[in-house]
Amino acid sequence: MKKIEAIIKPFKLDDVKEALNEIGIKGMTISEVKGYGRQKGHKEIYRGAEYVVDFIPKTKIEIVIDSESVDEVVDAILQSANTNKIGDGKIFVLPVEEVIRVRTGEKGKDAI
Amino acid sequence: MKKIEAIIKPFKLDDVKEALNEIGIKGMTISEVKGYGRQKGHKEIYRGAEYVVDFIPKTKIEIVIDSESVDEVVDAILQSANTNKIGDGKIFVLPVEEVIRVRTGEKGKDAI
Amino acid sequence: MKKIEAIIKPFKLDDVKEALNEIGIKGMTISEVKGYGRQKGHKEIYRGAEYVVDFIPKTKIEIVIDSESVDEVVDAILQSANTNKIGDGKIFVLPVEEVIRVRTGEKGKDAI
Amino acid sequence: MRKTIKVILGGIPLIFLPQIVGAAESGSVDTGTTSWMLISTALVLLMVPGLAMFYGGLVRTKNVLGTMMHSFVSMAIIGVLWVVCGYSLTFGESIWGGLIGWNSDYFFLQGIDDAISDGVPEYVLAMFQGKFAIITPALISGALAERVYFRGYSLFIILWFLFIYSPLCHWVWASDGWLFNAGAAGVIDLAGGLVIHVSAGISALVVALFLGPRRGYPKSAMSPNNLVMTMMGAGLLWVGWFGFNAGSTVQSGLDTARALTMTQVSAASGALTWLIIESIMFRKSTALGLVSGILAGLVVITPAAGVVKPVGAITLGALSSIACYYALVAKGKLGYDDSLDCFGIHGIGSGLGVVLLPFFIRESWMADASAAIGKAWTTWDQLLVQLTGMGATIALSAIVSLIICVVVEKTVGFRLDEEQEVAGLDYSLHGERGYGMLTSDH
Amino acid sequence: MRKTIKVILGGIPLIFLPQIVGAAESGSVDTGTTSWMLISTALVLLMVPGLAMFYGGLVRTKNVLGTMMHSFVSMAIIGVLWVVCGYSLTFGESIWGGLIGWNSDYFFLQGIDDAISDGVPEYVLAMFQGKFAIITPALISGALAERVYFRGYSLFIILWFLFIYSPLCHWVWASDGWLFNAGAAGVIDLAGGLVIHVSAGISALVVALFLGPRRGYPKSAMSPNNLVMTMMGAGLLWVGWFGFNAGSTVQSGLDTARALTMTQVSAASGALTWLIIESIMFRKSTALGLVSGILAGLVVITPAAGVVKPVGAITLGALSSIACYYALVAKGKLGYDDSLDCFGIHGIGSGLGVVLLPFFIRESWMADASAAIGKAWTTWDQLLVQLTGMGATIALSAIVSLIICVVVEKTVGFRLDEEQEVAGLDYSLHGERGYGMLTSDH
Amino acid sequence: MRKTIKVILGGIPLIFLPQIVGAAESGSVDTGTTSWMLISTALVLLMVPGLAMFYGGLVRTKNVLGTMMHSFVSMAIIGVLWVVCGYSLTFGESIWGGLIGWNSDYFFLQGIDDAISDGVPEYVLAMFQGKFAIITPALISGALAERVYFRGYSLFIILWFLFIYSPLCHWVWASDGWLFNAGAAGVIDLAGGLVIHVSAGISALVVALFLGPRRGYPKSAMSPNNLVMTMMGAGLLWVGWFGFNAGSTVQSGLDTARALTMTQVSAASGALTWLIIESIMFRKSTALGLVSGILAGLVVITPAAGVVKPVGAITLGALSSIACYYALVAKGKLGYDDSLDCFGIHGIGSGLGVVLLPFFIRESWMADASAAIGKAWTTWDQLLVQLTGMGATIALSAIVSLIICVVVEKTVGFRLDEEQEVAGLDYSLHGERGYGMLTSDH
Ligand SMILES: Nc1ncnc2c1ncn2[C@@H]1O[C@H](COP(=O)(O)OP(=O)(O)O)[C@@H](O)[C@H]1O
Ligand SMILES: Nc1ncnc2c1ncn2[C@@H]1O[C@H](COP(=O)(O)OP(=O)(O)O)[C@@H](O)[C@H]1O
Ligand SMILES: Nc1ncnc2c1ncn2[C@@H]1O[C@H](COP(=O)(O)OP(=O)(O)O)[C@@H](O)[C@H]1O
Repeated sequence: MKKIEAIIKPFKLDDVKEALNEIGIKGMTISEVKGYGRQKGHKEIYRGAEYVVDFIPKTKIEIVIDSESVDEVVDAILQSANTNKIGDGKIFVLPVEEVIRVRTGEKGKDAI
Repeated sequence: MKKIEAIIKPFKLDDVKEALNEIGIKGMTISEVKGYGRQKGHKEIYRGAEYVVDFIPKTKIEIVIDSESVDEVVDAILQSANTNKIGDGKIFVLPVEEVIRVRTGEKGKDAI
Repeated sequence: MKKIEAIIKPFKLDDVKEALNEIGIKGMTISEVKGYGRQKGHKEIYRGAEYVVDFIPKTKIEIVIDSESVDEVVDAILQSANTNKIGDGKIFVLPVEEVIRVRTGEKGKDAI
Repeated sequence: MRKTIKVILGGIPLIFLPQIVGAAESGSVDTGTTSWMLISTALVLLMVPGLAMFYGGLVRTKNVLGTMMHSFVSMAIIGVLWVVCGYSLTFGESIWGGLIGWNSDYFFLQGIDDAISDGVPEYVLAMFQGKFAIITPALISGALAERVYFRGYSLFIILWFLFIYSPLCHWVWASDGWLFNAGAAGVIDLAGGLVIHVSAGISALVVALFLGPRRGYPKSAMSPNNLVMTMMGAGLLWVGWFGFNAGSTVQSGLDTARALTMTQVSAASGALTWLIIESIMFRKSTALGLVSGILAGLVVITPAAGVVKPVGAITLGALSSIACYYALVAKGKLGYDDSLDCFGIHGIGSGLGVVLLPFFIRESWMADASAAIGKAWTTWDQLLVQLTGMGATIALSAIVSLIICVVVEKTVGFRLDEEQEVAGLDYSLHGERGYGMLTSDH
Repeated sequence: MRKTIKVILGGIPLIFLPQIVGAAESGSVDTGTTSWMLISTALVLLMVPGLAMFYGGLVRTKNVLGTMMHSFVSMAIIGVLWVVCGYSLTFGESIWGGLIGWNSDYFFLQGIDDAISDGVPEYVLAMFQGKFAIITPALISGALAERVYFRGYSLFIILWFLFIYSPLCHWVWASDGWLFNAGAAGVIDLAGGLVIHVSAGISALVVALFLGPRRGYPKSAMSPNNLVMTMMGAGLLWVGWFGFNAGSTVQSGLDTARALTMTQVSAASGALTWLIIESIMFRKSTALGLVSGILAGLVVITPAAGVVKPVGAITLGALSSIACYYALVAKGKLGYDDSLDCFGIHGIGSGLGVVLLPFFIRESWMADASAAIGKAWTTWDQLLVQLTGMGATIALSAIVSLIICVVVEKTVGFRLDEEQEVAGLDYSLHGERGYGMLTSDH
Repeated sequence: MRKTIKVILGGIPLIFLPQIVGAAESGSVDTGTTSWMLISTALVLLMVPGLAMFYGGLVRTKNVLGTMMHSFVSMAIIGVLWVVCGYSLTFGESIWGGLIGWNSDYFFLQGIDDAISDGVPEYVLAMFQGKFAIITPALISGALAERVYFRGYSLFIILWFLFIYSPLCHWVWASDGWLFNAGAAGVIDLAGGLVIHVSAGISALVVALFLGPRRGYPKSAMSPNNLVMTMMGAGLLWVGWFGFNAGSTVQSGLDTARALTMTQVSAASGALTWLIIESIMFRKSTALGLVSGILAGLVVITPAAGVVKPVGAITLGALSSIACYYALVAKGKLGYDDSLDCFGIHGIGSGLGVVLLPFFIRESWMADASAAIGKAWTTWDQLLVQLTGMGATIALSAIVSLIICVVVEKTVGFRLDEEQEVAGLDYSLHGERGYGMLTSDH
């Protein structure tokens, strides 16, 4: 099994969620993060001074899936999260050794 | 070494923490996340309209442990986080290659 | 490729960011977490009673890098985040199987 | 100087002033009435942050400051404009066939430095009225929330103030205004059912239609960022409304007491009714529903607080909540995006009050009206006057708002471009964030 | 009409009214006094959002709106009920052997449309008193926070208002109330030490014991979600309390000035004392401690502000903070869950004021009392009167509250079921969230 | 007793009091004026939470409560001290060659229980003045934000109140104060341009230099944790300022109306000007800029509101925003850390008002001054008086503040140690957190 971690622009979340739904992904976990990268940080103004805030709000999506579905999921995210502007984010694929559903104790595929 | 990521219902955190303490787990990191899954989202009301909020508040617990302790930890979480209702959450086990303690630079088991 | 997860004291973030910049790390994602460990929790006072809050605010930094850079990055964090006090945090190294840049679809090293 | 006071008494010109002890002859000050008018001015000012909080809590986090700015900036812009020419345009003598007023003494308030009008320094009356002029454009900001340029909004409220508020206020509240003199005793509009809420509500609808919906509306849920603040704001609005309505009697006497009482009663009744509706519809009642009901009760009584009695106030409050509730439900179906329901609450609720108040008028008022005109003055007669006022208000607001929208869009720009809308007003237009909690401790 | 004014003057019936210039004969308005009573009414209204913020900040995030609703809904429910029958039940003539009042003129406030009572339109007095009736049940919500049905709470406050507040208010403040006429010059309770704070405090204790603790209490820390808002709320409460106490003199004169001064002084002294206690106990002093001290100072002076002098007010404020502090510590040991300490602060602090005030009374008051009764009236005599009032208040509140709790539980349900309590009031009962910050920008 | 009233009229001693109807002879109460002074007292109290919110929103999350405490604790400490000896030190008769005042009647306010001064109970005047004494030290907390011990701060404000505020207030506002009697009609300082804002501003600068910058300043961005709250606070400050300035006329009449009008106008003008500056500099204008402009407008008019006319008020408001804006920019370059800009806004803005007001004085005031002195009194003469006041204020504030800083540092400690500063005031000094949102639902 694999875990997909996608860092995307917050306002794209709805689109990504829908794209994932369409390919049958029914579970995911999201969190609010701040990103630092090529995308230039915000310029904020504070009483006559302008300063750069390096960290930009991003949304992180975590999805654990069957190894075979990885490409499909990655494609769905790529298409739905893309705005063609710097800062669109990254997708990371990590190995997962086991998945357990708390309610039933089911393991592996069945637990997803 | 392994990393256990458990997504649980927020109000179960205290119980899980205690269960983990009992089996000797002394370190963990938690964060606030939102989950999407089988559990139906909240219905919220806004001026005469009802709409569904898909993402439900969850707590994510991350624990890095020795490979041998995995089962014990998973069991402790399973028992303490279970309410027998949909949405109780998942446990993911991921491989970890190295652990370092910032203060001392210790590595591996000693660093946990 | 590897993913470095560092749990540090929040006020050290600026130093760590700078140290990483110096060794050429240009991308990272941070989030706000709460930690539980050896460091004793805060004592808070509430109307005549004192109670301990177990979970202490920490900042989590996630950096995905090329496998070769791991040691360099870990060292940079170790040096910049260290205050020599309990609670300075941990660094975890996890394997990453793939990285994709959303904007371009680039994969692997190029995507970082 | 008498003019001013008559002017402002708008809704209640026939009530027994002699009853008041110590009401001073022109030229000397009644400290008690002055005290109440001073504090009423402060109370209406309190409504500006109150409104900023109310609206600010309802938008998404990325727009919270920008939305609050819409209320606050009116204090800056209209606050200055009022002194420069506003008081003159509204309360000056009729010019251009009564279309608007002008009095060069009022230009920069130069000529009223020593003026005392029925016991109250005219400065106070001018400032009290100025607060009304400040808050009215800010109400409209509910309709255009989360999607306009700050410069566009600023230009909009300037034009709106000059070309809608000023004439309308002159018609309804100036002693030589045509609506002030319509029928036996003028159109009844104590504290601005027409001048403030209907005009803002109608303009809101026009603006919402002109701008089109926020991107993503209604598909994505646009959850309030801080309902807690919305509730705080509602609390301040209720408190401020006492100054708004009871201050509009320009007394500290029986009429004032009546206006305050009806305001309180209608607000409570509106709140209770909304809760009941919701608990029937959803088996739950909401905090936003409660405060919406408070508002519905407050706007409906605004024109009427000087002339109805408690039973009337309770009834009006309840009817207003019902009407506003269904207006909001209808909005959902019609699909236009009056984002924070300025039309649905201020327009509908206060419009209802303007039209229904003839049916609840205190008998003594009708008797005085009949006496004044020398023949029986009926509810239906007054209804006709009210409907005339309503028609004029709607026509003026709708037509001129549309023109203003076009002008703003073509000059400085009104509707925000997509990228900035997505990033949010706070960052895009103001270079700030409302809450810096997440990383502020680093 | 004189009745009403005498009624409300409750705590200070002997003070030199003639001193006031311009106090009008019955039938004409004193604009100055009316102005102050109008604004006092607005100030007491401000306490409702103030209380909502104070309490709302102390609960957990998931209950913030539900807790604020507990204060706001009282504005809706009691706000209407007061007009329907509340004013009559409290300030009508004694019926049923003085158990309660009734005056059909007061039903829907129908008969007071023109009434002027000692220079103030009676509507204002009725509204001022109505605010007290609104805020009192809301105080109790501190004891039942985070664990009751909204419908249960609503029914509770209706019954509580009808069967506890109304009789008690009649006894203490109606001119024919038995406690108003006890002893030489009645029980001293300027602004509701008994009627408001002790009654709410005792009922709070009963309710807390009846409901049992919140799940997890006291094991889990139930940290305040927003102490910042609690501080804001405390600020508004302090401001509003000036209307509460100084307005209760129904004057704009010397007594008013005294009441305002003692209120200010006692609050400052209470705050300072609490800080000192904490810095001795913990070597730290807290924001919540500071505002708790403000409250302790305010509640203790509420019955007493009309009769004590500054040194007395400072002393009372300090003693109240000490007493309340230890009451809260004791709660921790006894283990009942008066969640936001309505009993520990309102009950204890204000009860202390009721009982201790005889020792700090202004000499002139005692002299007048002696003159009125025709023999020396001592501190101990007055203490007895105060204790009588206290006993009656405690007995009524405790017994009837218990009955009401049982009735509410058996009918619509009072204590929330476990699942809903765990999910929080905001989601379970209101379908809302207080703060939508986390994902609101998506 | 006349003294007090003359005293407080400070800025406007020559204005036609007789104009007011019903102003009572000494010994009887004018209910209208009393009403306004009561409510003004409440309004100035409202500024304390307003300031706490304004400042509290600007610091980092970890210091939000500690910063709010700085305002609130002044209510506790100075609130008590004022009653004990403050009123006596300021408004007692000159002792020690006029350095300060003393009147043993004022000790614990013992001797004023029945006093009525020109129609207003002296208690009210004492409380009104007490609020000024409370808020002034709190202003300085903007300069030392996020880096002092709470005990150090507490000692600081005690000493500051005793050794700077008290003498200065006596000089400027006591009827036998030397600045009150300087020139033809005294230094003009209606509501505390010198006594409050310049003194606080200069002391702020000294304290900021003494303490040194916060760790990390200016390298790290220290973003406001809650600009939304800062805006709310600004709203409350504006409202409260009406009591501050218009209450300082100790009337409810023409001067009051003038003061209120100029306050409103200057604030609006300041806000508008700041927005314009920012939109020129950054092509954006900010919420913080808007509220900073409001403050700039308010502080500049504070000394002047009694003597200028609307055009003057607009001009002063605009000039103040320009001056303050550049003062803040200069701070950035000079590198001292007056964290929340107490000097840059209160010191600069209000200092400007003190110095520029002679150029905008109402002609009638100058005529009266000339009449009083028996020869022509010119703008330049008054300017000299104003500059004298300014010099005295700066000298006293600067020198004594420095001494106090040293004393505090050497005794209880002033500057926080590094570890505690890093952890934040809220946890380190108060054992609390402002917002518990993140994990509060567990
Ligand atoms: N090496 C990295 N490790 C972890 N997160 C990263 C890394 N590089 C970028 N990110 C995340 O991806 C986001 C987008 O990256 P950025 O470089 O700004 O744009 P792009 O991906 O379009 O080149 C960043 O804000 C950050 O959250
Ligand atoms: N495939 C997944 N990847 C990541 N997180 C998931 C996944 N499926 C579920 N989750 C997380 O687990 C939570 C519970 O899942 P849900 O399907 O609602 O209930 P259950 O686990 O009881 O079947 C979700 O809210 C989400 O946070
Ligand atoms: N086993 C673990 N798994 C995950 N996170 C941990 C673990 N142990 C510690 N942490 C994180 O590291 C932080 C610091 O750990 P702590 O034991 O307090 O200090 P130190 O690392 O200096 O010994 C904790 O607050 C927690 O966030």
